[in-house]
Amino acid sequence: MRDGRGTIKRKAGLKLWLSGGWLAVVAVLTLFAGWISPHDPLTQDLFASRLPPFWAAGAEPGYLLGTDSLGRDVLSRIIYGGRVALTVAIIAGLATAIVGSVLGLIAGYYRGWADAVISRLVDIWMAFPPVLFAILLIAVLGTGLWSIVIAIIVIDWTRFCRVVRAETMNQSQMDYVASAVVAGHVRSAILWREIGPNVLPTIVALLSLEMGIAVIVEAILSFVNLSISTDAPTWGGMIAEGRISIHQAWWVLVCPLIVLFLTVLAFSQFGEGLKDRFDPVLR
Amino acid sequence: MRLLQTLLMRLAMMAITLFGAAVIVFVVIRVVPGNPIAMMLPPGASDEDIARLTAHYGLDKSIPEQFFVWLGGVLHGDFGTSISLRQPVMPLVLGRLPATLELSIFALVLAVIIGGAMALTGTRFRGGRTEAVIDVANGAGLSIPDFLWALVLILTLGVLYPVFHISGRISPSLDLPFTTQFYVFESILRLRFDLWWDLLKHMFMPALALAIPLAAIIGQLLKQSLKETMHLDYVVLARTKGYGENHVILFDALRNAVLPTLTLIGVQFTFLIGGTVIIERLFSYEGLGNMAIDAVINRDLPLIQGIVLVFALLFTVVNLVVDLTYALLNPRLRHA
Amino acid sequence: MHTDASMFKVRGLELSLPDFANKQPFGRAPMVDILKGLDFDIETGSVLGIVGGSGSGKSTLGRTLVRLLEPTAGSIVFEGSDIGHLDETGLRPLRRRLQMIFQDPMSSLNPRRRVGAIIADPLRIHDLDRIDERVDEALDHVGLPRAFRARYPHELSGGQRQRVGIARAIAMRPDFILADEIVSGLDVSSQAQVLNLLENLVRELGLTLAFISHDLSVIRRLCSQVLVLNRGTIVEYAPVEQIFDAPKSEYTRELLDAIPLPDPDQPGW
Amino acid sequence: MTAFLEIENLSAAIKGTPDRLLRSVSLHVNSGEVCGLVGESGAGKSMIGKAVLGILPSAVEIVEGQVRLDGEDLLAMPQRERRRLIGATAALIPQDPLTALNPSRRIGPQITDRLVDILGWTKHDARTRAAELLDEVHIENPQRVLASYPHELSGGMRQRVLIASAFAANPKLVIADEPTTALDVTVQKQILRLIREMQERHGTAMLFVTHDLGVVSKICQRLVVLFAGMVVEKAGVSDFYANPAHAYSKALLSATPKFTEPFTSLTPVDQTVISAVSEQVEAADREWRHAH
Repeated sequence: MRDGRGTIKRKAGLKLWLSGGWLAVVAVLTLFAGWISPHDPLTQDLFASRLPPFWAAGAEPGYLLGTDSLGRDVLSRIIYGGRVALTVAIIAGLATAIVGSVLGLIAGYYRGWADAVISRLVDIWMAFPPVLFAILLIAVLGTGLWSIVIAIIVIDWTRFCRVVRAETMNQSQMDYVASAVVAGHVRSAILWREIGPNVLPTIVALLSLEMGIAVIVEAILSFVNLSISTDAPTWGGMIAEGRISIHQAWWVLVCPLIVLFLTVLAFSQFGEGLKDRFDPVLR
Repeated sequence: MRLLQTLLMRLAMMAITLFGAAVIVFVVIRVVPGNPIAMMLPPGASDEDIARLTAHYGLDKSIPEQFFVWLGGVLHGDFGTSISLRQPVMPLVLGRLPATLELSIFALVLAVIIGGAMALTGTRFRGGRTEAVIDVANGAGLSIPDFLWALVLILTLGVLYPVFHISGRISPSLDLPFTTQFYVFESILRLRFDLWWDLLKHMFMPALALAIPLAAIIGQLLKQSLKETMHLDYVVLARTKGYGENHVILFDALRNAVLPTLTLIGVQFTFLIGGTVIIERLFSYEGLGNMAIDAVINRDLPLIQGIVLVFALLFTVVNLVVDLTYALLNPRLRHA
Repeated sequence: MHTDASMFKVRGLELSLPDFANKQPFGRAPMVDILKGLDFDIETGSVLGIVGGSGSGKSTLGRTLVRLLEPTAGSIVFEGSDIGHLDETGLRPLRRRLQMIFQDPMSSLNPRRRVGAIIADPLRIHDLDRIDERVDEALDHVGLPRAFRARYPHELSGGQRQRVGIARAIAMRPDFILADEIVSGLDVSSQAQVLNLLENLVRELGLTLAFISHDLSVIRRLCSQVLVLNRGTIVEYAPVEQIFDAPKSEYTRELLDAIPLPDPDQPGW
Repeated sequence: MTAFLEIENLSAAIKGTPDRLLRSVSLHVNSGEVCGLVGESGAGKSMIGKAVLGILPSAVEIVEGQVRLDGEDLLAMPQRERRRLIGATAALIPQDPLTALNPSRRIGPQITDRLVDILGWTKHDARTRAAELLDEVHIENPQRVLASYPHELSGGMRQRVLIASAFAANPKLVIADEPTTALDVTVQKQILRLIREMQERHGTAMLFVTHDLGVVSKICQRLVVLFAGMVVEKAGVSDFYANPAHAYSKALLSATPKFTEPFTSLTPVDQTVISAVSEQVEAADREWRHAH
């Protein structure tokens, strides 16, 4: 019989392809940055400062997206900045997902005191403004990749914990869990083998979303000058510089902003698409 | 009776949460490697300076001892003295709080209006092109955080078509007659609509940036629960009674559909307030968040602690208010 | 009643559950007594019908028998030993012998596993041999094609899913099966099919079965004994003929009178 | 006696698809008569009631046919007018008493809103009428119930309230959509009696949708059997139970449990019967496509 499923699948497929395609492009560009980027991202050339992008009057060939106030090539800086963004997205995203999901699964399945402790911890955590918390952590830990990863785990594990806990509680009510008990599974096996796979699509969707959020957090930290280091190119750092010279050289802000915008959008849409694809009822 | 008990329990929970938050801030600042005094002082300070300052801030005592000394002060309203501004923390924080509150509340109002309108329109014209457009808009609003919306707004409405101001809270050239820090509120009371308009022109973009993600959440969730409610028998029954679609949505479906959205708004509103930290920075808006970032950059420990705790208090109060509103709207809880 | 032939001897069974709906903000949720002291035996080879309205505690009773729930008081003696308060490890060897078929086949079959894995999984836990053959056999028994092993639950109809639930239970060759309202979600035509299937399986495999239902007409066909439950107490426990032909309790009579037969001339309406 | 509700050649389909959910359904219900509408899930029985009341899901559209209420063609009317007409002359008794009352409104207004807003009664008159109605459906202490919220009432009570509300405006037609399916048998019996009592007292035409042939025999004078949105049999109740004409009806009847005949009832429906009736549906579809 015909129903709405065909169209849902088609839409999910399109979402998945567009967002996945963009992420693949960013990944390839940053992975092979050494070969692809036209200039060194750090080389300053004060005689070629604030050159506009190629379509505007006064553009120099070779500087596709123009240069910033210190004469550094914007395109090259975006490509190298992508390295930082993607590294942070993958490491921090995965680590946050693991920490938050494990705690969420335990709280949602075992309930009792474990749930009481974890839930209270989540409540306390939710009383902090995340961005301020992250900035504070970086100030204490010092700048650097690992500080950023730790800061993201610390501020965002609750996102996974809350959602996974609720979903686990939902799934635990289902009779397939009772039937696994009747079959003779031990409790831990039921959690990992029966409930786990049913919670996984939720985790995957959140993970993808979290990677986008990690990119943003990194950008925000760079924006307040608290990221990897002051001279490495980062999208957030470029935005901060572009914000200052917005009236003189708008492209220094606009170009990284568009890339950041698309990347964050792609991460979240990729997660949604994966979730739709994984959902057995829609397949 | 039930309501009073709920209130008492929530207050107890609030106290626990705040205590936990205080402990965590304290621990993060002091236990994590790195000497807070070294962080406070410029590089190259002598050992003697460090020792003197350590004793001055009581940092030579054990950590639990330090904590209770600090907590004792906090309970008396003494948050210590700001290192960078050399003033008591409490009045500094209270002086900035109104600006952040006005911004957050304005953003919340925007979010409710935009989100509510999207949900109602989407429900009224469900299944059509209008709903598809609203879904796409909601999807974009949900995926992109306030930080990016703020930048997009600065570029479009601040630079390309400069309709609104992109920095500050109010134009510096204006004479301010205000006695409180609640400028928007006071400007209305004093009937100074010129000032009010100037304030709004400064507040609009940061507030909109903060509001967009929340509006998308409200739009999506409220629409979803409205649509679910529209299939329930009592709504179907209302239609067979001869009521039109608009009446059915507004008078039969909305009230019950709002409840799940309301619980979510609580948490999301705290996220919105949390977002003010970076948004205020972006728009150079003189609120608490902007001050917080300066405090971190200046390594001003007492000020950081004070600000974080005020945020925590604000968040727990917001959640409390939402819970109580929920209880008041739900007849099951009201009469049980 | 031949006590020697009893598989289950249940004495003074009580169960209370926390009532979260009326939980006070401080302290624990108040306890609600669901089962209020039940005594009955289930004879080996018999089919026991458990009947009652909503809120009678029939499903709770069933879940306590197969020890998904732990009773608050009383004993459940299964083949001579009290299983009422065994812990997870103690229950493990019993799990193979006590099986259950659930009311909602959609929720009781893990949506992410194929039918073959759903049936084979319990067999693997208990280290049974010839797993593939047993799965095929079970599918044959419930009249599903063997090719269904590769399907997911959402690809089956309601009646087919319920057959998978039955196959999973009988593949273990258990001593006892609890069937909890297994036909109430089905259309009349599939209901009759599933009941006939169950009836044949009971005969062929010599199963001992407890069949929970709110519908007395379904019980009559299948069961040898009937236990009528109302608000957590046993109202009547008797052989099926006696329940239908000469009910002793007022409540049973009321239940019988209220069943609308497909007959316009039914007296009492 | 005249037919108050006439459905002629009604076909419905999911928008944009050629497959029909209702296949040229024709039936009528006379004033003062209860007509049963029987079928298994997916047979389209509820959809017919929804089509009459104009509450079909937005994805379903009527592709052909007429629905006449007291001789007036509903489908030809402007939507607003049609809504008003239905509100004034017809009513629905829904399936699930738990979801059919608005949880955040008191019972009283939920009974009286139609009288006040659509029929223009005064609030006072409407309230008096509501109390009378609750009395009619044997609810003690009507004033207290009028002031309660739905969650304060039991399932059986709520169904009584819904029946009272359905009969509030003296409707000429009541559509009962599986009104007892969610209830325990003992409550079901009381509710069925009550519906019959109210229907007889008000002389209402009633379309009674159900999957249960036992229930039909208790309340209906005539019945219509549906399979896959197609009418397979229309008969008077006594004829039907003595001797169903169509093979599918016969199979359905012998699959229905009957504890007085444990070994002849509950016979599984033979696959050949299903294929035969499916073949009949396909033939009807071919003919219909040909005609369009």
